[in-house]
Amino acid sequence: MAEKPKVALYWCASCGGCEEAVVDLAEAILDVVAAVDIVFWPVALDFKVSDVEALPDKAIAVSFINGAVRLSEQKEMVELLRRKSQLVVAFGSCSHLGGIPGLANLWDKASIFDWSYSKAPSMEPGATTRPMTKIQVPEGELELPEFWDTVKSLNQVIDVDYYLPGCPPTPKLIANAVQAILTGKLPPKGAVLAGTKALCSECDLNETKPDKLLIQDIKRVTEVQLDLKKCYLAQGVLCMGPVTRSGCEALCINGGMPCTGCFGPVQESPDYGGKALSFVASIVDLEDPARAQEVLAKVADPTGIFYRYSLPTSKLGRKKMPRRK
Amino acid sequence: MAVVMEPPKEAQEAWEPRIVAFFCNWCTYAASDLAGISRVKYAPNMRIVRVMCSGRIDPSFVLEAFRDGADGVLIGGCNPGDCHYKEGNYKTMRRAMLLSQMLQDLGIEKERFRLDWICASCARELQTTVNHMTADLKRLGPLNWKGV
Amino acid sequence: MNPPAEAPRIGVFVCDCGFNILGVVDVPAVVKFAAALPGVVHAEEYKYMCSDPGQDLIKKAVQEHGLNRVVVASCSPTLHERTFRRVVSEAGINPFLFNMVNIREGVSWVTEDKVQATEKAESLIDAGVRRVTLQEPLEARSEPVNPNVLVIGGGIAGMHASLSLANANRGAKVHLVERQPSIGGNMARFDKTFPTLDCASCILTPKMTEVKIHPNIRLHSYSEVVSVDGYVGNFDVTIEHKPRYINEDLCIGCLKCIEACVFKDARFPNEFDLGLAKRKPIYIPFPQAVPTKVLIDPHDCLYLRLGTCKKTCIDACEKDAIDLEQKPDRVSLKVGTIVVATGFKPFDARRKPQYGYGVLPNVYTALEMERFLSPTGPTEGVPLLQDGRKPETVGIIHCVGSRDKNTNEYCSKVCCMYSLKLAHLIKERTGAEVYNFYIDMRTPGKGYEEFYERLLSEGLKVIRGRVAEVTKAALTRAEKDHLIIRAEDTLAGFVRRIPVDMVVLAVGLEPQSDTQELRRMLNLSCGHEGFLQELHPKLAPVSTATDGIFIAGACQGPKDIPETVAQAGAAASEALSLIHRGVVEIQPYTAVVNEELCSGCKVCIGMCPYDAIGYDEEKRVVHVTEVKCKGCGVCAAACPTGAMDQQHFRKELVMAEIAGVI
Amino acid sequence: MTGYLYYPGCSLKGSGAPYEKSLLAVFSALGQELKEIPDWNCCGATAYLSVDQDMAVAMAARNLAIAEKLDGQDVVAPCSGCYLSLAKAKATLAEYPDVRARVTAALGKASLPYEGRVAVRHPLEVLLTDVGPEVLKKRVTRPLKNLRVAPYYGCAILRPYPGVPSPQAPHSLEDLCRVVGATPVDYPNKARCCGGMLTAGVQSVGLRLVEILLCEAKAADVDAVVTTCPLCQYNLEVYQERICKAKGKDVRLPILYFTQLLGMAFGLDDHALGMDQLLRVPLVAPCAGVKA
Repeated sequence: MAEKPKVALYWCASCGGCEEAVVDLAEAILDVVAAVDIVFWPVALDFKVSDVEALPDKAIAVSFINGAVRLSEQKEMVELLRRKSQLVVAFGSCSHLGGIPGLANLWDKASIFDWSYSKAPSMEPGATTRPMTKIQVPEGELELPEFWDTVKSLNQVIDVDYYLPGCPPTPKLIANAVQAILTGKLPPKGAVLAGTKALCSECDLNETKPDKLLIQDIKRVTEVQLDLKKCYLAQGVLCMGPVTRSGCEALCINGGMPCTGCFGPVQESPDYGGKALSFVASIVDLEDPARAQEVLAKVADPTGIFYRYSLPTSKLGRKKMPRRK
Repeated sequence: MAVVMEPPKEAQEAWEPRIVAFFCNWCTYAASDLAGISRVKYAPNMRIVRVMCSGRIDPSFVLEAFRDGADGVLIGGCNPGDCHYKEGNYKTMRRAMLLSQMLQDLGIEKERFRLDWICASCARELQTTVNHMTADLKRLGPLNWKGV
Repeated sequence: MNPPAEAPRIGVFVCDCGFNILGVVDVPAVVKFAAALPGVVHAEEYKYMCSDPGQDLIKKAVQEHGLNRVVVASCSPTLHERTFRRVVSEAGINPFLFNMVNIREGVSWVTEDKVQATEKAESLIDAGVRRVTLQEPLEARSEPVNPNVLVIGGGIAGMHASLSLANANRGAKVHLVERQPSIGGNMARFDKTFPTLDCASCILTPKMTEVKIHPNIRLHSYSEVVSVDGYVGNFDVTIEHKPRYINEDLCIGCLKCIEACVFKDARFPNEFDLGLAKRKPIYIPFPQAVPTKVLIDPHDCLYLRLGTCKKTCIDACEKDAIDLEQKPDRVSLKVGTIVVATGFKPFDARRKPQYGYGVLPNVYTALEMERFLSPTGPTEGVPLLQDGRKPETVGIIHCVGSRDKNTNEYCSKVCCMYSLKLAHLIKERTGAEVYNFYIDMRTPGKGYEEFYERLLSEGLKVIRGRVAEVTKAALTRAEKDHLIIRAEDTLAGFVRRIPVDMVVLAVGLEPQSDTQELRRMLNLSCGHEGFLQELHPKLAPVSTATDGIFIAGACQGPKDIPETVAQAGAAASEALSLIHRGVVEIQPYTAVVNEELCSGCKVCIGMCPYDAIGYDEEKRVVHVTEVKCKGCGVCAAACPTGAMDQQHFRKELVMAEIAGVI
Repeated sequence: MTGYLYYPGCSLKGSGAPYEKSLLAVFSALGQELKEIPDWNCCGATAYLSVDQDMAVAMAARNLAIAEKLDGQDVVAPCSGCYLSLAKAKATLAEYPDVRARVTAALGKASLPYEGRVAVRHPLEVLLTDVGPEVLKKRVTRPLKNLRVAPYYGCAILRPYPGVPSPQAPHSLEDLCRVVGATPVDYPNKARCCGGMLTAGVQSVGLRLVEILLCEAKAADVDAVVTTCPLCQYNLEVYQERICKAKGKDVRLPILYFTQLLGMAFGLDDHALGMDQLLRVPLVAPCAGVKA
């Protein structure tokens, strides 16, 4: 019997949701397990790093790596998996774009530690302990991975073959990806395994949109009784559909929530935040500066909203910290 | 790594801030021509990229300019109500409102990104705007995004 | 993306522009820099790129080096982009594979430091080369030019332009719109004109009649242009005919209705006479008015104001031309070109309170004096004091409101000359002693200085000094019951006090009060003083930044009648050249949508004030109606996925320029 | 702080005392606080400027700096000369960075930082704009019916730093006259020079200028001339006798401060208005007890 292709799954700076998504395949997971031989899946199976190191290079058919890269240890692991795998797939928004952890790029190590280990309300006042990468203890030397100032997406650390977008990727998308890999019917290297157009092309509510999509006010989801049969954007609720890649079949929108952009930008315009900001500011149809300022101020945190998943892979990538005195 | 070290003194003296200026063809670019015709001199730090309307300027262009090494970005457009295409500059105004907030969130000081309405006959205003911005940037020092 | 064109072979031509560029920018160094840029196979310098030899240089280089893209670094594209595009296309290259880098108005004329100027020029050329490398071939769209012309303003400028256009007999209509009841403008108010002392109406009335009877001119009197849309060659214009309460086709100007009016005496101020003479509610502005039709002022007429009147005017009218229920009516029409000739308004002398206008008796503005001197004016040509006596001494004050930091800094060009003319006429009609108070006697035109010499020989007294004040506080018996003009006589070196009977204020010229609305309607811009802005002060004085719209006369700045008529002719010929060509090239900067990427999100549709973008229900994508698109690019910037882009200003081109300039 | 900071200047403590008395009386009658600047110093007047510009500007600016230290918004300078010096100092410091550097350095040594926030204003303008004609009219208890008044502005509060609106054709005094029921006459020489220092230095010219103003007022058959400056008041009043003798013309006329005119209309006590310190007062019929 032909050897089953070996598959590895690993998680870096992630919330575990992508692991959940694999389990979400429900029964379909059985077909997958039947078809492949999972050789490394820390969250579910007890294989050790040494097992992976023992494999010859390129032994693994495909590694699904989720989570952003923020520690030196994660860098070592993904580099190991890269050496051992024919294909590496960036699984989910964090590895694809930097994801929610990527928002940490609005700070740096010093300010994060300063908050978490001193200023946070849960810390006693005056606490000054800090994690150390090396410490001598009677038993010997303990090590911790290095904590970087900047969170990176997977392709900023290793060469990535394909991207499975989404936070998390939808079970259907995962199944299709696995199928494509098994059958070898794959698009050219570097492709994002989802739609090529923006979400509006896939969303049923697009027909309800007036021809001139112009809004006079911005409302948060909690401030309005959304008509679920009509395009949310036309009702003044920020929906990132127009700027987000399709492929999720408008899962959130069918669940009554506007799209927040987890599938990331389409190929043509790599910087998601710049494009999102442009279209939102353009459709708020107000000419009086004071009124416009008042409404646009309701976009409480433009950087956070427009770069929710993609700050590390944006044009500027991170915040430039002010020089410390 | 994220803490940018102060460049040595003399390097700072030789350093000249670079301003990328997106000017709309009908008003601010015409003002720059008029400045030329009337020999109204201004700091050479500004480089003009001409577009047909200030509404053509995609915020991504501004992000691109900062990432590529600009120390300041200036958008010049017609006064509200004067746009050659009726209402292009209103979109510029709104985009600039959100963009200046985002740039400050990303650590880019307020003075580095300016939107100024400069009409076709306002050569003097263009001169003061460019000179003031250059002075501000000299005070702030290089942005040097590549070093971030 | 289109299939990649063959490898770029770029030629860069750097212009010295005499010393304009060479004087500040190290052109040889720039040429060396350009030659080393990727894609550049040929770079050279020449004294005047825009000259014929310069243009031939390009053509020769294209052949010799097999160039397929050209960059010219010289002056502003607004000046010579079209010239060089023609040269490039004659050399066999698509005119849009050409890029112009502004190193004159953009660098040499605005930079002192030579090193920094050269560095700036180099980085702009770097940007220009990177841009031209990615530019795609395009075809300028040509649109037919509607032969009809709209002329706004029926003064001497508007009339002359209309006649020149109509006489070209292109079978097209000239629509002349005048908001006053009669054409003639301010010139109709003058008695004589300098320096020849031609009687204004003698040279104006024939032209007015010619306009009235010309088959190719449709006169819209007592009307205003309400809206103008469209673009060069295809303007949609809406004109509103204000109600005269007279049916123009029936009224033959017999004026019987005026006599019959219930108001036996004329008691309402006549605007044409600046309120110095009176008229009835039903009136004609002045005897030679064209069209010779009466009109009724709704604020004065009893019936129109209060609804009760014997309406004797209707009975008196044999033609039954009076229609008191008349409403304003609007007419829409299509024209290809527009000539704006809306003239000027005089400076309001009340803004110089120290000259006592409107406070002291016998202080008049120059325009009011023109009416006094006019035979059809309130005093039939002989200026009189308020008590009916002829003035024995008259003071004319120059530069009222002009060359003055507190009001208008510019010189209004014509006041010295018309003040001399007024001085001559006043002396002739009243024998009065005339004093002209001037700062500099400006007599620049043909025959102007000779006119001044003649006036001096006739005994005109001129005092050089800005008048400080006109007061009636007499200090000596001689000054009693006189207006005393106090001025420092800078040639004699002491302050003079000249008692006079009458003062004439030579008020300067200002833009019309509604220039801002007119400007917005036509998409034009104004200079700092508020006059309409020409495309180029020297090379394109009657063109504007908006193709197809031309300006002539005082609306572009203060000028005398000869210069106004010259500009009117120029504007007419510019319009005619467009009409003759019959087609006009529209820059192919229109928006273009990539259907593989368009998600149908409709964000762009709302961006377009010209409704040039529509939604295709089946394909669920948007499409652009090229003829409606003006090429502003706003939709491209708003498109969330970059599906919409603007030809010749595509994302890659702008990004390339950014990379180049940094 | 609320209310206005008051810069008296030396005249109002000397020959201009009636101006100060009536000013304070009127402002307090209107409930407007007028707080004298503590430790104010001489404004330098015009004389000092010709000696040393920095010193002259610093002297005037010191008063402004004290006002700023008290966090005041407006400094009211009734005497036209002081108004001009303070306004000139403020403008010079705003326009000339080198002068500003030297003067602020000097003031800094006296721990008096100066940023140019405080405004220099004239009481006539304050009364007509901040208080306003309606409020003034309500306070008038004794309208000065058929009192004919010649409004005289002098020069310093008109140019180059206009203290009242429309400096080319001022009308504030006329407005004030109408508020108090008096009739302002058309007085063309209202902005002609009063002789200033020339009445002391070059008497032939100075007295001639005073004579022109008085004859003009006499010709207009007025009951009083109203002025805004202690020097103008002094010149127009003190030399009347000499001109009468020298020219054999009766040019005697009461010369009032506009604050006295207002005070009279408010029905305030004459002594409080310093009326008794004038050489002559207008015969105002209804108020008995006012000396001829």
